[in-house]
Amino acid sequence: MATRDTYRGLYTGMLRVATWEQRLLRMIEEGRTSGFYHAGRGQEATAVGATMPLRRDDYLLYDHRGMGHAITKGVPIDRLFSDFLGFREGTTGGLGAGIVHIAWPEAGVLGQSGTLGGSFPIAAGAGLSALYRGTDQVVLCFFGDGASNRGTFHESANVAALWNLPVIWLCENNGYAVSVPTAEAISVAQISQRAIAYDMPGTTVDGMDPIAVYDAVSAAVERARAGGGPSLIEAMTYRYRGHYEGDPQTYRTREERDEWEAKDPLVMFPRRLIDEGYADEQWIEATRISVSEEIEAAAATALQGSKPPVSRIFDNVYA
Amino acid sequence: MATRDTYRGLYTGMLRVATWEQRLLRMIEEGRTSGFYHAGRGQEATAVGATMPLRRDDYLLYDHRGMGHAITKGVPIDRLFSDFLGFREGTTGGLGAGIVHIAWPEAGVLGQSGTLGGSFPIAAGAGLSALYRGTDQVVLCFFGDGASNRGTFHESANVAALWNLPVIWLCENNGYAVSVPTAEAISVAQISQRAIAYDMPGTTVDGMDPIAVYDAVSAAVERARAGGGPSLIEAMTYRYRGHYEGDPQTYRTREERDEWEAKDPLVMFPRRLIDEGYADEQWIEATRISVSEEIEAAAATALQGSKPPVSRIFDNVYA
Amino acid sequence: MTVMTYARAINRALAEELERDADVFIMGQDVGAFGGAFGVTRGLQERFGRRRVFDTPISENFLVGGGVGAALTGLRPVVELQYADFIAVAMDEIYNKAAKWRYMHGGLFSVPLVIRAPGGLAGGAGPEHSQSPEGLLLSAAGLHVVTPSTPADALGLLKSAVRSSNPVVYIEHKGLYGLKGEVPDGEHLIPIGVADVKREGTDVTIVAWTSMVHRALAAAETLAAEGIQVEVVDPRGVRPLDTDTILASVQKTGRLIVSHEAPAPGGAASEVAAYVAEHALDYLAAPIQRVCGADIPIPQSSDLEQYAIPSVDDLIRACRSALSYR
Amino acid sequence: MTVMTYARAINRALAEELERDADVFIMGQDVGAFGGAFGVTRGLQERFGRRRVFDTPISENFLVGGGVGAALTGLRPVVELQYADFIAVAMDEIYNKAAKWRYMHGGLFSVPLVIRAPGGLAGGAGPEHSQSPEGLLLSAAGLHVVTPSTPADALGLLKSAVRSSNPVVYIEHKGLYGLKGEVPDGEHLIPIGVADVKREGTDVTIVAWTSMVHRALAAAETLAAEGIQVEVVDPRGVRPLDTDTILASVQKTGRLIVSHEAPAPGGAASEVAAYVAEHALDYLAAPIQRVCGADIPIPQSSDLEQYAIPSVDDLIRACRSALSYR
Ligand SMILES: Cc1ncc(C[n+]2csc(CCOP(=O)(O)OP(=O)(O)O)c2C)c(N)n1
Ligand SMILES: Cc1ncc(C[n+]2csc(CCOP(=O)(O)OP(=O)(O)O)c2C)c(N)n1
Ligand SMILES: [Mg+2]
Ligand SMILES: [Mg+2]
Repeated sequence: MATRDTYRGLYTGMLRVATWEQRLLRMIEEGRTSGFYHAGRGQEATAVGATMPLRRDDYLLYDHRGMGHAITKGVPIDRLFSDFLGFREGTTGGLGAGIVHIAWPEAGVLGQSGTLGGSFPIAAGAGLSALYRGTDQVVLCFFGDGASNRGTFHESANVAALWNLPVIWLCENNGYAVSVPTAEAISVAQISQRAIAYDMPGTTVDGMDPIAVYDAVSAAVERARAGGGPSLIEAMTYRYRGHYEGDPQTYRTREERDEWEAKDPLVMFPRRLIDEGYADEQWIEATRISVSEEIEAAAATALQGSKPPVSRIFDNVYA
Repeated sequence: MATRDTYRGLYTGMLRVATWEQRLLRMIEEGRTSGFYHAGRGQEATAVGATMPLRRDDYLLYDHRGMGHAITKGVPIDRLFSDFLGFREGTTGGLGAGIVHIAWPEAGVLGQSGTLGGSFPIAAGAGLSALYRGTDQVVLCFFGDGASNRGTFHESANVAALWNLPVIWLCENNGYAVSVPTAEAISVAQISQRAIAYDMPGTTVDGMDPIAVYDAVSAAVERARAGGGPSLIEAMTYRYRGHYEGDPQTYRTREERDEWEAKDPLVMFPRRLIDEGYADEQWIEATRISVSEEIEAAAATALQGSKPPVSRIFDNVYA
Repeated sequence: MTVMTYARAINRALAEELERDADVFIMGQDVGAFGGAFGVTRGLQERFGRRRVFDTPISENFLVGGGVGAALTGLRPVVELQYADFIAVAMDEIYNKAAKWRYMHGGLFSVPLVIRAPGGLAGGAGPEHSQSPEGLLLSAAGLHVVTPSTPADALGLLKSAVRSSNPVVYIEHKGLYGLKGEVPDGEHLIPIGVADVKREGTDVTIVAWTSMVHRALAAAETLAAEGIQVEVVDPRGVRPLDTDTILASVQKTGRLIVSHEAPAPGGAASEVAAYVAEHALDYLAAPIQRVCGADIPIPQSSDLEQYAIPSVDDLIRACRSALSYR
Repeated sequence: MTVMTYARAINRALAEELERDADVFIMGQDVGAFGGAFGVTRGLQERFGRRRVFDTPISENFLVGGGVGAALTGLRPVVELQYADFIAVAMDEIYNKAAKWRYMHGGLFSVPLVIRAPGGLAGGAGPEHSQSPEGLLLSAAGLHVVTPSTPADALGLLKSAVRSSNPVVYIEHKGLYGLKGEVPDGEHLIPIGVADVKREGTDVTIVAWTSMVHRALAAAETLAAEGIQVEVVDPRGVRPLDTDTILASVQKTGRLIVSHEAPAPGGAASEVAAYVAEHALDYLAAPIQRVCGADIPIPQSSDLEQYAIPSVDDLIRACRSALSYR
């Protein structure tokens, strides 16, 4: 189902996400933002591959790992920088960003829950809402292997399956919850196995392959739109950086990281584009340049922003 | 594995439970107790069949449906009456009973959570404790089909399977959670199917057959004691009375009730005892009489009790 | 005016709002054909269909969190927790999701969600089915919490809650379901956060919520015979708290008693007492008194549970003590 | 006496209690080899082994409820919630299970469980990772809640908590982890529920908790230069509340300021204010003032979050205002 445009789009998308993050990390290094950040480097194929199949009016609940989902879904990247810079131009109007809390309703970005697993019921509720209103919108809900153990998953997966809600549960299994490896936290070999407990389709895909992720999610989206209900998709992936910036990473080996870095979608996928004839070196290079320019321009725009007055903190408590 | 003594014991056990409840209902009719009560009539084969395989030092977390589990585990029945009468001789020392909250530590009866699903983590914790202390105690945790949808089940089942905790999750599936039929609340046909999501054995048994329940639980207990970890057992059963006393029961038909009443373990099981040669009419009759006498004596003892002083309510808040 | 019960008034509010706005729906355990554990939603599914009024599994985290998700995406859910005690079960969804989602996402959303939660004693329902947990939500910035004490208030507050753009926890008292009272016939809305002076008086102020409003009125009646004029103020909620009305009353009477079923620590009575101690100290002719539930879990026995909450006599005694101070 | 950090003092308390009592164990996310999200349990797994100190899945309901189950059956679990905000996630387990299990089952059990929960601001951690939720537990009869403000208190309170037969929520402040202070060398136990007068004074009392104790001390230092003697009382917890010490201080100074990071509504400051308004009205020479966090969710921006909690200046201003009253 993936066309040449899909391939190219996925590459461009991943590049935007990674370049954006790289630029953000520079801002962090420069001490411009003090927000907590959980880098997404390594997981771009999952974040972008899963989000690309969505329509603009579909809903997204992303999670704390990188901003790939939110960027792909349409949060303007200059605004995203502004959020991390604590500038009023950010989507939160200067409240800041870090662990969470960027949103963009016009592109269906509903935000994120800082208490892990808090998104599950909200995603189910958004799915219920789509059904109630008779639209064919779907909801994509990201979560980590660690978050999959929250009880809220059980409650939400059950109603989603019971009522045939248009929700795609997308688990980014990157092998760790902070320092705890999945094998020490999860009683099954693959999280997708848990789909059986709800009578919904469950599948595990290579989360380093954007096409595999894209195809699996596309099928689930199609199914959900047609009234076929929810799906659970587990994407096997890896984060190249620490859980947070500054993580000593004592819990994993250099060899393990090397192994996964050999699968880096930002290295492997452009090669594949060329090998399979979807693009040539020239296109790749041109894309790299244009993405860099886009990100730099967004950063420049964002850096011209300004901090809100202290009174900002009293706004928006109530509607 | 069930011997003649098992058969006879199961019958006596069910009869004690049912006779106790009948006597309690009379007390309720007489206005002697105002506690909420959720009658267990119909579910004796499950409550008794599942509890009998336990040792006295094993742990029990029962649920709100009947007192069959607690009685079988060894709560003195006069004290149980006293609880419902609000007398100081009750296990709660006069605080009263109703939805919950009878316990008997010396027989491993740990009590019950009034918020459904609150028992799941506690049962897992008791299992962890047995393992930590190096005993071979097991934990039996009862819950209804309705309670199975609480998120706490997911969290507790996961750790139980992950750490091989000696816990038996015993679902009394009686087809309804108050008025809501299982098919309208649970996304799978059988709750035992959910065991797959945790990599633990799951099985569905005829909950009207005490032997089937006894055998399934015995196997699970043996497995748990030997370090084989948790099991999920779903017993298909039915409550003959309303969810609570006074329930209009508009949600089910007379026919459905008749169908299940035809399987009444208190009618069917004694016949089977005779048919299969485990007992004769005479033994059945003698048992009936001795159980009646036991219950009457316990009721008489209990009725001689007294209400605690008002100051009772200030005791036991802290140790 | 029509006389109807408190339960019936809630039912009417739900029916009127379901009728008025197609985005309103009701979900909860047994709220459908069964009509609710306490019969409050009786007839609604029959009238509005299974799409608008439906049962859910026993999944309180979903119930509230799902309500948030539906509210964020254009609907106006009214969810029912079968007992207010279960606020603790869904606390993260209420306290960290419903209340904060708008604020933490920069004001980009509103969360027009109503959470109905029956609180209070109900004749032996025990420590996990009898609580009045409104105090747990005092600090829930972003949330409103209302507490009707009469059928008319039950109607008007619920209708306002459904129309609010903010999440509202509506704590109805189980013990008041059968209470009858006059209710206006037409459209009846009561603004959220406005106290009601249920009885005027000049000598002592009792601020009381839900069931304790009625005990306060009974105490006032008794004391009136002795010539003591008690003013009974019903804040009709705890967040926002109508401090203006409370302050005005205390400035008039100089004596303050604050009363609810919940224990004093962490309760709304402490909030009122602290506020008055900050803003009307010089008006006080006697110490403030919190006449509240005992600081214990609620015993299951229907005899004993009554001793866990304040009685009319407790209130009378407190009034006398305030009046005889010094 | 040895100088050590607050984080180190917690670590030492855990190590000493693990050493002393084989029934004590620690579980939580990342508490094992990683040493905890904030490094507080560093070295404990290495020293005591994986049986005594171990990681759990992200399952807060199990974490607390499982702790209850283990406590009921003879052990003394110390569980760590990674952030105190997650008290809301496990609220039913804390509020309805840990706190009430003993009472509702007739006193047949005790629940010797410790729940460690890091609270307070931490430099941009946002609305769900920065709260000081002790006020949510004010009404949790059956539970104790302690809040150390210094390394010595951190050590002594935690050791007492582990030895208590009651469930104790131990709220440590993330912003204080690096704070250094003198700690007694031998066995050091601080009784639960006993306030500490951190600085004596005669003119105005500031009752403050955790981080605000230090701001109160800073304010006292500044005001001392002007000849104003501020007494700083640290209740070291919210349940039980040492009302005797607070009352004695207010009776001496006649002026009361109460201060914590959490917003005033529903906070322990309201409890103290209400109690004093009930029991020491005639001693008050000025209105009570709650100098507390703003009544808003905590903004994520590390610049802005500071404005959500009281500053030293806010306290100085409040003291001056109390002293110049009338
Ligand atoms: C309810 C809850 N518990 C714990 C945390 C703290 N926490 C934040 S991220 C994280 C690890 C999450 O692991 P995973 O879900 O696998 O996502 P990853 O970080 O690997 O992308 C933890 C424990 C939290 N935010 N919420
Ligand atoms: C968390 C929670 N939600 C709801 C209830 C109210 N409630 C008590 S019993 C019950 C039905 C339980 O159904 P099930 O688990 O199937 O047990 P059964 O009554 O059929 O034996 C409900 C909804 C509760 N006690 N706790
Ligand atoms: Mg992970
Ligand atoms: Mg059932």
